[in-house]
Amino acid sequence: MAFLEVQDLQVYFPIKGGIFNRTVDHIKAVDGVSFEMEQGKTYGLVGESGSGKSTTGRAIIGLEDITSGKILFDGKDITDKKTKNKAFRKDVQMIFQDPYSSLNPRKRVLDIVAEPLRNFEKLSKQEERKRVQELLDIVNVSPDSIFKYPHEFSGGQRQRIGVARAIALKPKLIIADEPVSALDVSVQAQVLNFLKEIQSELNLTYLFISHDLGIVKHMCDNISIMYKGRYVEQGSTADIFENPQHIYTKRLIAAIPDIDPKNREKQFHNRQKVLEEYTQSYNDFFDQDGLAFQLKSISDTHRVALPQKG
Amino acid sequence: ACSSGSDDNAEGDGGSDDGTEEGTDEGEGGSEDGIYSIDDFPAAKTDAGEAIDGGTLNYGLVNSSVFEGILNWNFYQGNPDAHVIQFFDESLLSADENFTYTQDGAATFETSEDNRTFTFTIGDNVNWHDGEPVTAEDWLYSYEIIGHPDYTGIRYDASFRNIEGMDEYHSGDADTISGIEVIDDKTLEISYKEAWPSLLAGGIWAYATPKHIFEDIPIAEMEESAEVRQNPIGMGPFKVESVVPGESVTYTANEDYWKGAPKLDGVTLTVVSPETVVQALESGEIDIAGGGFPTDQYPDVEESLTNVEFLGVIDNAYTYIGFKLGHWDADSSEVVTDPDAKMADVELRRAMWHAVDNNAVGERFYNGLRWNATTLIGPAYPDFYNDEVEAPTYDPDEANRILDEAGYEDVDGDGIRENPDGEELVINFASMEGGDTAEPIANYYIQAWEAVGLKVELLDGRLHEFNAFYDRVEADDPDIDIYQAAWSTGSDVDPSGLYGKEAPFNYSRYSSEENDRLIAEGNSEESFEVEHRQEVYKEWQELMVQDIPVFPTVYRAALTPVNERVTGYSAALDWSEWQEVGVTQEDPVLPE
Amino acid sequence: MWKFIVRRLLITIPQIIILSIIVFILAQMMPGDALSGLIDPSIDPAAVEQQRERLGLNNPWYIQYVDWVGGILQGDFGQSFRFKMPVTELIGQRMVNTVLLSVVTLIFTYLIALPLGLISGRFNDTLLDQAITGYTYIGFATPLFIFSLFMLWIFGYNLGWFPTSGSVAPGTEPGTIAYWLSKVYHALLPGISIALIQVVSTVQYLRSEIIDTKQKDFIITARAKGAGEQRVYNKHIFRNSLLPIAAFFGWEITTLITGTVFVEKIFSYPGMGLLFLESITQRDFSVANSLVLLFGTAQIMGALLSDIILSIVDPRIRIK
Amino acid sequence: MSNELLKIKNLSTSFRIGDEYYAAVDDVTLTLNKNEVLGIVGESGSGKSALAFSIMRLHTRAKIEGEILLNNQNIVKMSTSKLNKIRGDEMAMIFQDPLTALNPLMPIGRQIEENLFLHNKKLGQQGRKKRTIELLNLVGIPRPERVYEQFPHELSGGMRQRIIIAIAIANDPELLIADEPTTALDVTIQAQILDLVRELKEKIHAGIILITHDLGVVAEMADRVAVMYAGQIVEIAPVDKLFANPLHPYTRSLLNSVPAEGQDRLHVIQGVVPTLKNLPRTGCRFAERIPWIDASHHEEHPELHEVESGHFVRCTCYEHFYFPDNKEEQANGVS
Amino acid sequence: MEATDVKELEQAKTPSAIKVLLKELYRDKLALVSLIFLVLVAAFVYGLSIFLDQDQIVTVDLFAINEPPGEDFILGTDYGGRDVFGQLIIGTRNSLTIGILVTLLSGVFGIAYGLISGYYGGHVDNVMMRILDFMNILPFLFIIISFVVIVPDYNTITFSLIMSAFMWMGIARLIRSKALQERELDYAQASKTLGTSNFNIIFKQVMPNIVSLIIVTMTLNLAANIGLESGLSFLGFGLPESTPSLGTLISYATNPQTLEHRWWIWVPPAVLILILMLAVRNVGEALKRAADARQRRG
Ligand SMILES: Nc1ncnc2c1ncn2[C@@H]1O[C@H](COP(=O)(O)OP(=O)(O)OP(=O)(O)O)[C@@H](O)[C@H]1O
Ligand SMILES: Nc1ncnc2c1ncn2[C@@H]1O[C@H](COP(=O)(O)OP(=O)(O)OP(=O)(O)O)[C@@H](O)[C@H]1O
Ligand SMILES: [Mg+2]
Ligand SMILES: [Mg+2]
Repeated sequence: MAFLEVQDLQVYFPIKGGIFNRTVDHIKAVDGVSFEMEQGKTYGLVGESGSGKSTTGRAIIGLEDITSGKILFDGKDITDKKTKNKAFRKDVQMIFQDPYSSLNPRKRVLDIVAEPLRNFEKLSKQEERKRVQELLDIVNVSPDSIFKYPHEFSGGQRQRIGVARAIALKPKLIIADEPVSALDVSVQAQVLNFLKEIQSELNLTYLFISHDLGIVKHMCDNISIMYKGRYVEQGSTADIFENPQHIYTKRLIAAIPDIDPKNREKQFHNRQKVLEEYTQSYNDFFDQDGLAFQLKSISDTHRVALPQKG
Repeated sequence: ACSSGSDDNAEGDGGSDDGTEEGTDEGEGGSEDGIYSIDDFPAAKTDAGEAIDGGTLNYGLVNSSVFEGILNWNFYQGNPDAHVIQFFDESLLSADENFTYTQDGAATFETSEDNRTFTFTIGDNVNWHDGEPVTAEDWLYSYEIIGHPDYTGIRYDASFRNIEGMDEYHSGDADTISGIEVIDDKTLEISYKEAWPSLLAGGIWAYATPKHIFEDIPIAEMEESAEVRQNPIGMGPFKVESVVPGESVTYTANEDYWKGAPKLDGVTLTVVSPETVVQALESGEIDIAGGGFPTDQYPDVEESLTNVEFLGVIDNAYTYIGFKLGHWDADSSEVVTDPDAKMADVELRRAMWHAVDNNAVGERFYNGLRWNATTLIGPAYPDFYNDEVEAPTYDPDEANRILDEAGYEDVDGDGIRENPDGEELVINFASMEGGDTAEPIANYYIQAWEAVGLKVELLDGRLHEFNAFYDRVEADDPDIDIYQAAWSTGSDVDPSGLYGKEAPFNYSRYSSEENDRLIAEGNSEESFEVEHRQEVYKEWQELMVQDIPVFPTVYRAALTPVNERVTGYSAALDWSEWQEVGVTQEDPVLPE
Repeated sequence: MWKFIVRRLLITIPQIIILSIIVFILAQMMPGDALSGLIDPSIDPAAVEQQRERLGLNNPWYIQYVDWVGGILQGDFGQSFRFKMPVTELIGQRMVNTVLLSVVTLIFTYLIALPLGLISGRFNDTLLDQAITGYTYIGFATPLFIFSLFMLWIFGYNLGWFPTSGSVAPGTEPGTIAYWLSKVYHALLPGISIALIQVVSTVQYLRSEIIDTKQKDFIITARAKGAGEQRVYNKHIFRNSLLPIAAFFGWEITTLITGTVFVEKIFSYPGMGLLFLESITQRDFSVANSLVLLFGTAQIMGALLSDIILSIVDPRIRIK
Repeated sequence: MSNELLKIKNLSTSFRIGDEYYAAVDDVTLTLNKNEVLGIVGESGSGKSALAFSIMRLHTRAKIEGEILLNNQNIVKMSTSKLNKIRGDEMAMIFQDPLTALNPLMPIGRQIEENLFLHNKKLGQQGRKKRTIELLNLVGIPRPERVYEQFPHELSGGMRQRIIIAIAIANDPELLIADEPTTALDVTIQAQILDLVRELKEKIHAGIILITHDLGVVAEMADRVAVMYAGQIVEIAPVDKLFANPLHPYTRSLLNSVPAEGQDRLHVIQGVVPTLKNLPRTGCRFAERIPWIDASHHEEHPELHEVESGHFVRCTCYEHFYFPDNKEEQANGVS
Repeated sequence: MEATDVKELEQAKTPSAIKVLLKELYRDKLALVSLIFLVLVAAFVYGLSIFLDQDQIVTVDLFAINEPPGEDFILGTDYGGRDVFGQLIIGTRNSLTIGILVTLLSGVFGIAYGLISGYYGGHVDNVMMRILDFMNILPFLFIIISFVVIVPDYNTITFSLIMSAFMWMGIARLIRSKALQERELDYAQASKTLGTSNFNIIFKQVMPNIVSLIIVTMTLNLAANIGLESGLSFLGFGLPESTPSLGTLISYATNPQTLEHRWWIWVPPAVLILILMLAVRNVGEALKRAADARQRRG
């Protein structure tokens, strides 16, 4: 049984209009997404801005209302907001993109990290402080800093404090929504290393959302490519990078700048080629509305939204 | 009840558009020279010199708000409107200083033997502004309007109901009023059911309505018509030239006026607020400040306004303290006096009268322009005023003595007297907002009563807004034991409208057989004999000082500042000789 | 756009209905009625009672309300109890004055606000700016009524430059040029008084808006194009800062309504504010109710106007 | 000298904090040739934008010392009117944030035309419009006539960035400064924009300064690369030499923190970039972040040393630098 | 443990909004002077009014009417022979009390309203905003005037309540728009995923972040409310004379003779109210600058 199972998830946002400001249309932020996750693995979710990555993650954790579809966690249906009970809240946590806004600037580190503890466990002041210090120790932030405020930390440190908060309740699944894209390259490395470390220690599962394919490749076991609310391709990291099937995936990969200046020309031509292919076969890969088709398995691990004809 | 019609509309004191109550301050408080007396003021201004030919007079109507603009005697409600109308329309009958009709008016009258039928003859030279003669039909028409079921005004009262056939006309059962007969173009005969002396004191509706103008307007719509509001005509000394609604009116002389052409070319009437009237006088913007100059401003401006002469008359009004002695029975429409009322003990009331120093109030708050009052028919009615009445005077010792004697003693030693049964006595006092002095005066009285050991508390701890005050006083709110108010008494001395058993305005709810008798007697046939009437009312005044359902506190002076260039003007309440008013120079006199 | 306006107008309807009910109930709760002021021994209480009956003042409030609303639906706001004339006509007379006063005030407000705001925003933290800011501080702190009293005294009485009361010189023929000139002349001093006090919020708003805009990235873009200082200000900063001010216009109406009450009272200027005060004290409820309704509607319309103006001048706000 | 477009000598740009000035750009010397792309990389706060703004003289309240010679005219000392003639004409800038760099209340067409109007008075209204449409075509905007009338908010981020580029190249500038032109954009759009810049370079032969913190972008675009740290240039070299043989510890650390094939742990630079106020002003500014390197290896007054032709590096510490935990791996930093 | 507890307390204060604002105030000399002035006035007025007997001050003295300032009466007397200085003290106290009370009442309600509306958003917000819109279109001056006539028992408390009922909308709207922004910030979202209750998020997480905004707005509102009180009193819809306020004292100046000849009655309160409002505003503006500066902090 899958650890987390998402079935045909749809999240629509209403567009208001008309004389009575009724809902006249919907933004289909997530439009029929299904996937499964196993414990202890990292799942990458890649796509261009606005493709619905964050919405997917937020829908799972319950920050967004689900229009239709089903989410099963440990076999239990947690689709509805009300069914997201305490146990679930403990088991699923989130890391946010912006280390500056995700920590309440008016709270001390102690209060920030202890927030989940206070919600779920009745601890004495001393116990609580001890736990927080342990957590800070795990994320390599000096346990002395519990009385400091977020603005006294660097971006990387803050992001790690955010992680400490997320792991305080020993969750099973962490949804990381672009956890490093606001950070400088050197600091990124710090956080990424660290996420990997605690994953093995705590047997965590990540849903790792990013638009940086380089990082996703570095981090993930499995990658899904999203486009306009739908999955266009899904597979192991090797599947995606070595054997991309969907034209959009190909284009995405071609767009990554190569760090070696010697490949410059090759890379440029490759990109032109892919772009040409993309324009040519666009109509084969997308329907009239420019949306991807249903995913089809082409191997055990690899599924692609190929046209109906195959 | 009394009827009205001259420019002295009588209204509850402190009414919201009443300027006379506002503010009193003075510079050199306490010094003797800060005190004035009504006797120092002339009533008329005649000595300014020779009037020039023509000229325009600027009449300032002192009022804190606009005039409503219902410019017709039959319909007007507010006092300011009456001021506007007086220039262009007037009563067919004139009155003397006691408000009794004389034979010098535009119409003369004869009375039948039984005093129930009056025959009026309108002078031949009395014409409307448009040249049409004023006819008996026109006079009758006024009655037909006021008596009509569709009539929208408030003039229909007992003096109308007293006319033969008026009830039938009013209920719509008759098309004409049987008691009023047009004898010929200029002669009108009115028959009354009962003969009342009041009829002769302003009790007859003596205003004609130009029928040829109003004939085609349904009575229900007259009030709104342009003929009332925009271009009214009358038979007075001036014609209306233009009206700026609420703000100003310009008049031109009516050369055809029956008393002769006015000396002035015209008059401009503007509303000036009491706050700015002094400046308007000083700058010559207005020549006369009529309608209630705020007397409390006088001490401050007396010296600086050298271009102005102040005329003064005794106002037909008094302020009083009322004691709640019963309640109004709506079913029988009469007063029911309650012998167990908190204030039922007349000794208590008398002591309270002794306890207050009204002369001091008049001197300190009004610089002597208000003064101690003694009776309920004031000096404004020289024929009826009983100056011999022995009213209680300021004498705290006497007050204490009376209270001690009557058993109001301080049993528990807290300095406050208990009632004869030894129970706590707290008297609730209601007073109205109105001008700056209202609150200190109310407080003064409370303090004065406290000085003789009576605990008086201001109702709700505050003054009450005009409407709220009368709402509660009228409803005999049990929370009110005593109250301070004022009456303006109109043209007739008959006190029945205010103190009669059937008078809703009898707010103290006092009644007694003696009172009923005297009031009835005062307006009976015998009282057509003036001496008799005087006797009766003098007796009544004595009764009031004995029974003290209310006690008057102060009488008041009405001041009218007039520019030095004005001549022929009088502030007397019965005066209406506008055609005689002139100016001695083209431009107003300015202060040196 | 039209849909938006229609929708806003539709929302307005229930608001006005509730407002009218509240206003009506408030009026009913006040002690006394239009006729209770007639405490006059020369008037027969029976006649007053009769009139009260005729005016329907004795009916329960909901019947009065229904009558009143029924009338309004037919464009009839009833009769003024006090003036004995149709409320529409009465308010019509006063409205001319208040509208004139408002127009004068608005003109002066903008005449003063724009230069001051622009100067103080552009040269912020200079001596000139500090002077202007100082003025706005004092303006904020000065209650309008104190200031108006002061203005009346100086310019009306002591210097005699302006009329001290009323809305028009007596005897001027309505409709003539002299008449309108006189009306404007009468509105001038009260108008300027309100403007001088009210202007400060606009000045401050404009100032901070300009200082804000000055730091925007697109200003740097403009500079990078080689646009000179003058051009940057005229084409980019002022233009962009003035837009919100344009939208202010509608809101200005709200503050104006409040401002005119004080000023009309002090200058004895017969406008709607003064009429309201008197109607309340004299319990002329048909007038008072209609006025509150009118002011409420004006306020709604002002807000709507602001939104519409904003959507016209600001391409980012598209009203659907 | 022929080929030299821009020469910056000992440039220092200081900001006032409290009562004192602190140099955000500290004694920078650089040259840029015609038709050359100079990449500038460095961590956030290292002074890249401050440098770019100094060249355009767009700072309103900064103290600028040194010389900036554009075609031998010193921008630092130039009169404002002269400066306004040059800005937008000889030199132009592409800004980082396409969302805020356009006037929200002005139609696109007018914003581009403004630049034409300011520097090309002869053109006339018709001419300007024609040229604007041409420019829109050039930067790859579909249906330019329509966009001409539109307002910024109606366009996507990528489109807006193209508009900003169109404004910048309107008068065929000789110097084009692009301050992180793609940071706010998606990868695919970034690729498009970069390709566009490359194309434009061919067409208008401008010298380009490309500021970025993405090493991949530099690798793809630049001819030469300058690495900035704490207001100074710590290494400058032709692009292939820099990537093949990075010398300065900071450059090496930076390259090592980017995920690459077969790397399980990424390199982490200790500590944080100091704030402007707390910048070390003496000695090697990177020293505090590589504490395991003996202090004696740093120069007292670090200079740029030319290691091979065109390859300069600051401070001698590079000779002794190694990565602490995986010393043996240091050789294959990037290879 | 003792030691750390002390430390904890110290630490707790470090960047608290109030401290930062105070620090900023300290830098702005004008605002500092204003604040000291306000504190002194408040202390003086509240302190002295303990010793002053209100009943005695409003006692009418027939023989001391309109006395100019002199030995007996520092600021003379009014037309009731009442000590103006005493009235000024009590009037200032009453005006301040009303101002503060209205600010607090309307502030607390407005803040709660705005926070709830903004935080929940959606339908809740929609309904709450419609109500607020409706309150906004009420011509409040007119309604207040009507109210004041109706309410029989009319004192500082009821008057403040009536005023507050119409003064909370501005702050509610402001706080709401701020709350709408705050709730989208990751820290609020994070709290949700951590299982924190909405109530706690609103009042323990979001609210502390808008404290400086709240303080600033309340301060500026205080100035406006003091002004409004005196305006209403001036129109004759304020407190009764037995509860003097600055507005009632100034309204004596509507009597032209008082205006011209008896400056001691109305000039001191007029000047005092001007300075008070100026001072409150100075403080408010300084706080506003401080709050802005904080927001700029990266
Ligand atoms: N609360 C909302 N209301 C309306 N539309 C929304 C809302 N949240 C997201 N959307 C829309 O849903 C779509 C998907 O948004 P989402 O944030 O999931 O994209 P994303 O892939 O995470 O993009 P990014 O990389 O920019 O974070 C977008 O078109 C966005 O505009
Ligand atoms: N106007 C200014 N006033 C004061 N300090 C400033 C100003 N502009 C920049 N700084 C400071 O100067 C230093 C360099 O800033 P700069 O913007 O040049 O960095 P950057 O390298 O462009 O960083 P990023 O990658 O974040 O854009 C930073 O410490 C910054 O805080
Ligand atoms: Mg996202
Ligand atoms: Mg930068």
